[in-house]
Amino acid sequence: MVPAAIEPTRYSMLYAQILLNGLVLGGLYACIAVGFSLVWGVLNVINILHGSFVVLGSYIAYFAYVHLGIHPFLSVILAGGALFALGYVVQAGLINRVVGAPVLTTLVLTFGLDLILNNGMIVAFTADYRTVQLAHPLGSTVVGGLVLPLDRLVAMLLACVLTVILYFVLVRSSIGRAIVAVRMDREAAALMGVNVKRIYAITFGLGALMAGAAGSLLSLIFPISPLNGSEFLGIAFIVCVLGGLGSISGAIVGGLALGAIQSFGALLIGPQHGLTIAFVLLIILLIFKPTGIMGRRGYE
Amino acid sequence: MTVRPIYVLAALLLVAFLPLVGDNYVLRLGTMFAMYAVLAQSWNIIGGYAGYPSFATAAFFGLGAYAGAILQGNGLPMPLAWLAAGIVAGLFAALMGAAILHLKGHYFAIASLVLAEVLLEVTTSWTSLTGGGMGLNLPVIRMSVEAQAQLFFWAMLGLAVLTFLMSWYVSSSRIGFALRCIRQNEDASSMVGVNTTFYKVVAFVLSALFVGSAGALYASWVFYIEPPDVYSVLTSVKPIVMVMLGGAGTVAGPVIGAAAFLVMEEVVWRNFLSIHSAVLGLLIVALIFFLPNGVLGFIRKRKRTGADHSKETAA
Amino acid sequence: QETLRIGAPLPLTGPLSPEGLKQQRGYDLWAETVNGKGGIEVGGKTYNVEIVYVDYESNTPRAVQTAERLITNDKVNFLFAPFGSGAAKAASSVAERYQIPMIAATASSSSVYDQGYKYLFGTFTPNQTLTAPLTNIVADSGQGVKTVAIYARNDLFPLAIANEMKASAEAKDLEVVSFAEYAIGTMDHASALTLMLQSQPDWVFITGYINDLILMRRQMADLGIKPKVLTMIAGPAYKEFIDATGPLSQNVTSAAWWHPAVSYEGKDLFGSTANYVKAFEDKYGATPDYAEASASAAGAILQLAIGDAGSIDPTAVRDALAAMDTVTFYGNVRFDETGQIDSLEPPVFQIQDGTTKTIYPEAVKQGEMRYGDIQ
Amino acid sequence: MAEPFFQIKGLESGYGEIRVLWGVDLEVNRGEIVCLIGSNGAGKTTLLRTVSGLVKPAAGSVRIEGEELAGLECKDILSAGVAHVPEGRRLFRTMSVRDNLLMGAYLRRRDKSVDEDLERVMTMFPRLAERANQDAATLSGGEQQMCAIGRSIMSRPKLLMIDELSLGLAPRAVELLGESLVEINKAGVSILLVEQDVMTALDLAHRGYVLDRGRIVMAAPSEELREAPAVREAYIGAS
Amino acid sequence: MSILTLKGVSQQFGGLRAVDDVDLAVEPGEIVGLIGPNGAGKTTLVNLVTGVYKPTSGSIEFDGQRIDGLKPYQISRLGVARTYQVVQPFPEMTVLENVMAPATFAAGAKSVAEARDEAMSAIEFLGLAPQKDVLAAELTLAGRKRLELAKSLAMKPKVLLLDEVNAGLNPAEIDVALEMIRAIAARGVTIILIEHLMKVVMNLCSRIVVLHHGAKIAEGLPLEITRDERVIKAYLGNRYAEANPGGKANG
Ligand SMILES: Nc1ncnc2c1ncn2[C@@H]1O[C@H](COP(=O)(O)OP(=O)(O)OP(=O)(O)O)[C@@H](O)[C@H]1O
Ligand SMILES: Nc1ncnc2c1ncn2[C@@H]1O[C@H](COP(=O)(O)OP(=O)(O)OP(=O)(O)O)[C@@H](O)[C@H]1O
Ligand SMILES: [Mg+2]
Ligand SMILES: [Mg+2]
Repeated sequence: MVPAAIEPTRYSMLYAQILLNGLVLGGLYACIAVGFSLVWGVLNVINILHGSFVVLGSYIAYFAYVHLGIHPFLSVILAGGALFALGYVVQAGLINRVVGAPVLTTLVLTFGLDLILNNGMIVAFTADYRTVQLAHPLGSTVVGGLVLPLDRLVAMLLACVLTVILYFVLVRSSIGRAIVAVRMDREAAALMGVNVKRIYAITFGLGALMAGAAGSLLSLIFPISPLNGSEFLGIAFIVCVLGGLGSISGAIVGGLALGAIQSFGALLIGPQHGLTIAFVLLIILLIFKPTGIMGRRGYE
Repeated sequence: MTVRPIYVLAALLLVAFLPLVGDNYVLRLGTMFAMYAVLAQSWNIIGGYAGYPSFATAAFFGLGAYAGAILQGNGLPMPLAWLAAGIVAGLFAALMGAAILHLKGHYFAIASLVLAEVLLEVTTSWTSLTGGGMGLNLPVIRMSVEAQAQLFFWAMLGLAVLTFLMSWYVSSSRIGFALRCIRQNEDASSMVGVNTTFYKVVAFVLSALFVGSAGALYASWVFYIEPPDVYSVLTSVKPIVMVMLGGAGTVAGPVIGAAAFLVMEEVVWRNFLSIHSAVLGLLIVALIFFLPNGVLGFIRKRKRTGADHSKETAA
Repeated sequence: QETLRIGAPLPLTGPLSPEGLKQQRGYDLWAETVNGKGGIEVGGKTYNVEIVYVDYESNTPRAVQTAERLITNDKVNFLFAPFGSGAAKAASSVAERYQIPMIAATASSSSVYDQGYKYLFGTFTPNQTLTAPLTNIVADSGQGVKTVAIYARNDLFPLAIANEMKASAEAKDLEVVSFAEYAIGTMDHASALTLMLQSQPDWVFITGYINDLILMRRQMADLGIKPKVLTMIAGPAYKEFIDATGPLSQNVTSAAWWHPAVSYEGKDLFGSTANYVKAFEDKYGATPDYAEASASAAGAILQLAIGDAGSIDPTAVRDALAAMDTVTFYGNVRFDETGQIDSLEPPVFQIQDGTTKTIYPEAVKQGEMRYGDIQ
Repeated sequence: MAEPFFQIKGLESGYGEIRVLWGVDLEVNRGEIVCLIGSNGAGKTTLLRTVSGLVKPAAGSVRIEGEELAGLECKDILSAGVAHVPEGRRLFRTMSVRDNLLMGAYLRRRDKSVDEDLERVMTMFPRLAERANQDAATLSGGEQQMCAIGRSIMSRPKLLMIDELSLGLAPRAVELLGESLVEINKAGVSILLVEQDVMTALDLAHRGYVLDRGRIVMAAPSEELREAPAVREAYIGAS
Repeated sequence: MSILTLKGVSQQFGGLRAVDDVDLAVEPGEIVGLIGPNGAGKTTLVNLVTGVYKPTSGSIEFDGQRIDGLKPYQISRLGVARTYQVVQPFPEMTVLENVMAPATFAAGAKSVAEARDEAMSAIEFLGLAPQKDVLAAELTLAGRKRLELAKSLAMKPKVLLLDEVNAGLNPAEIDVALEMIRAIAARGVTIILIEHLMKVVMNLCSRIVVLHHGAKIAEGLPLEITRDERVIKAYLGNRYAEANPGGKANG
């Protein structure tokens, strides 16, 4: 696919640009996936709602920008907070009732909830694509021959920052320790005085928060529509497995890897095969290292 | 009490008289029901008996649909094309199963989900064989509208009955026993002499064969297939919902679940134009809360679980 | 007073739902206008129009199933086809079997119509009518446009258009320096665009759905891709595209089967194009695009055919459609022997300073084609 | 007469329809080590689980220093001063030993006193100090039991309930743990011990109860129980 | 000739050598005790023999045939059975069904009826008959341990590896269990017994092997072992040694 006309010196430039494209995309992927991974790892719930949560975050950012003029970078707080509340309520009110059930039960439940939420969004916002049209976009700049799309780049950096913050919350805070404890042994955690149901709700809320934050960052980049929910969900799935389930570093590595794979796949085999390559690599990875790149055994 | 498989079989056979009472639309629903029953029962083998949360149904279905369509396009008679499609799907399952069935739980779920995605991409890209994104038209059948509707109805129903017999046989054979052991504790199973890999692959293949044929039948039935439709992730998810509705790991459950799901889907779809998927979602959520073990689980609840369990499934 | 029932399977949910909703708006406007004027009078009876909508969830086989249900269960008199060429083609077999006339408002592929069916009619001309006029303009412009890069969504309609574009370009001795497809659901085009940039095309021609095109337009700007001509098909005909891309929409060219700027004096219930546009704006507060207009036109054409036939008998109406040669707000209406319209001249247009200007055909031309100045 | 430090009265409990405990009465005085013995399935574990709130009682009362605990949530029971070392240790496998211990202090505000207690536990179990940063899963069985006990001490309990102290532990490990328990007890923590190895249990405890099919059938000082023929026959066996 | 022979068997987990160059020969009909501190590698050794892990190095022979590298189900069909330290029943099956599984798959019963008979005889032998229709999940720990034993018996093993089957039993219950194990041995089954309860080990075993940090540190008659300084230091502790100065076999 690489045009023969390119002289050799430009190859390295091209590859660097492709790599950069991939990493920028990958950072956003990581942010989409990290909340999904957290919920999956801790609650053992495959949250089908996650994609719609991301979309809802985008809508919040969109309306905040259109009506209040709040820049989507700032709406991260707004969307994150709103989604945290929604996630908390959904978990505390609904999912907690069946949280000990086999994974298929909770999967079917969140599938049902997603039908409701997604349909609700279509009714409320229509399926038409909307976009945040910034009054003052950052545009792009060229550094050393590389084109840097600034809005994307900043969004990606923010996504990484958020992810890192989440990591430290989990590792350093006592709530974070409680989340990890509940993941390993909910009964033992209860004996330590942990209110397991509340921790579940908080965890689900955090997952939704990350989805909402990702959504508001993505509102700058992708056209917004409820129909995107399933795409985001698919990405979250792949990233999680690539990186390893329930681990935050895994989500980052998985996201970046997926971005790069897709980017180079498009270059080497053609754009329509970017996803295929990612999928095939995923299967191969699963066969040889079922726990993902960063995964540890016994984590599920 | 438990729903005896023989009653379900009788009910299935009774459905065969549908053409006497219904118009083409009813027949179409009947065909849909039979197709759902095939999918749900097949999933139940790997998902219900063996406890492997498979999302590969769409892969088998789509593969069968395309195999059947391409073979028919090349002049193979319709029934042979259906048979061949089942075999193709079965072979695919055997190959893939050997590779991914060592994965546990979620990881298996993902790998099986990815199978459909990969096939979707391959089918879309391989334009010369499959027509790619343009879809594929099947040869037109020279037959009256009514005759066609009946033909496809009976063929699909026959397939559902075959699937039922297969599932029934499995439940009372060594295979079923081995699969239940695997579901409950795979390590311990291999320690009591169960060749787990073998039985899992058998289960995976069994869950593919009939779905492949159903895919081919479906293709002949609707004349036109396209990749996003036959590889739709919903094709993988719906059978799971049906089985959960009816009762996982039982012989009768999937059939009951398929019927219940079809009725729900149809009623909701007819009565709620733009919010039908939300209403369906509500129903599903309600079912999870009020019938967590499916219809059969509900029926069975009064009796002591253990005794019934052994009666229906003891090897 | 009786009711005339017309079945309309639409993708109201799922990926095609934006398109489905557009069509619904078009049909609704027609039905309301008819009923507002007292209904359709024919054979001494007056019929109110009722459109029976069913959602087929963007799932083609479900569309087929739905069509059958509408005929056998809801007893509709006529059908509007589901969205797009694929679904229309699939559903056409049902209409044919039951001998119910079906009008397709959004199916352009010739392959839909060349099945030898008698009951299918379509309001879109074949795909090459969209690409050929633009290619002629560009190639003959003397602006030194020599090379074309084509990038298409791997999906029925976009791919068909892309192939037509390739043919049109080669016919005018333009060199197609790259031809790439992208998968449905692709969320990033940076690599593909980076690659496209390597061949330095004068003309970039992209086909896809509106969300793809918006995303790509932005990424092109990010990556600094500035061809002399940028054509995008399907998106820019919608107002949403201009809203979403803002200044980036400058000088993007496109073509569609209809445009509000055309002007016809029709014999249908809307009368002139201007009337139609006004009626639409009054009802929805927005300018109609080609998909919406085509849906309304399908209704108007059906109404004319019923009038010509003097009955609502399906066969009589079919014959009236086959024999039709008239003018509507939508344009001249005449169907060829396959049932596809062959009397339309799809306009070519360009977005200039935030508004669309038709540049072809001469009769409705609003401005000159501009080259360069792509941000 | 003053109410005892910890008192269970008429406790009934079970799982769903199945009743396991039938009106259990039991007391622990301040500073005492009390052991509970009984054959398999007698309901010892169920008793501890009911006290700590993992299982909801059907009837009866559980009081510590007069405060009613029956029916409260785990966390409230823990804050009232009752800690439970469950059967099978149940450590947080991939957390470090230090984090496991800190989990024990989850309900306490993180201040200097927590660090002091951490220090104290590490001094009591020097092996844990050596392995403070290692994942709990990599500890040997005895060390895991130490970690589990240390973890519950971190909540500063008034009463420590331990289920199956010696299960699966090497003799030497049991010996070390026994010494630690006595030390903990001397520091002012009352202990309720469930133990299958009756001789070990009676060696450690001041008093003992015998639970049989969900009912207390005997209560006496350790020396008496050791000599009681019924106990010898049913729980100590031929030696 | 030995029925089970381990030569230089090692197992490495990352940086940890869980089993370190162990040699062991077990004669037919023997009851061999395997003891050692927690984490010494005893369970890992069982996992190596039964095919759960493939040894990093060394060879394992059963009945004159190399079995290292075979799959667990293959080894079990040859006649090597084990119980799990952490019991592993099929929770949603009844006791009878649980025991029918090995009778069907490992012992290769020809029919359901035959498997049922085999299973019942193992169940009756262990006194589980009253609970035969109870779900395994509803058994107490001791019940599950006994079920574990019944399952391994139904495999008609030549060699039986018992990993702490008596843990959690009180001394009186242990006496009953001792009789049971003796009766199994009397049927000609070779037994390797892992246990921390000295009462069991001293009473049953004709020979004891001591593991420490994965390596064999002592091997011999029970009496010799209890006097071995290294064993006392690593495993038994002083209290045991003092309470049983002559290494007398009780607790
Ligand atoms: N989760 C449960 N569901 C139903 N019954 C249970 C459950 N857990 C225990 N039981 C039953 O409760 C009874 C008492 O069990 P418990 O575990 O309290 O006994 P125990 O005295 O601790 O025995 P062990 O010495 O074996 O630990 C037993 O008959 C057991 O079968
Ligand atoms: N799969 C594994 N991966 C990594 N380390 C392991 C694994 N299995 C066991 N180990 C380690 O190997 C060592 C030996 O474990 P093993 O279970 O064999 O001990 P054991 O002698 O049976 O102890 P116990 O008496 O407590 O049962 C331990 O340190 C353990 O943590
Ligand atoms: Mg207990
Ligand atoms: Mg062990």
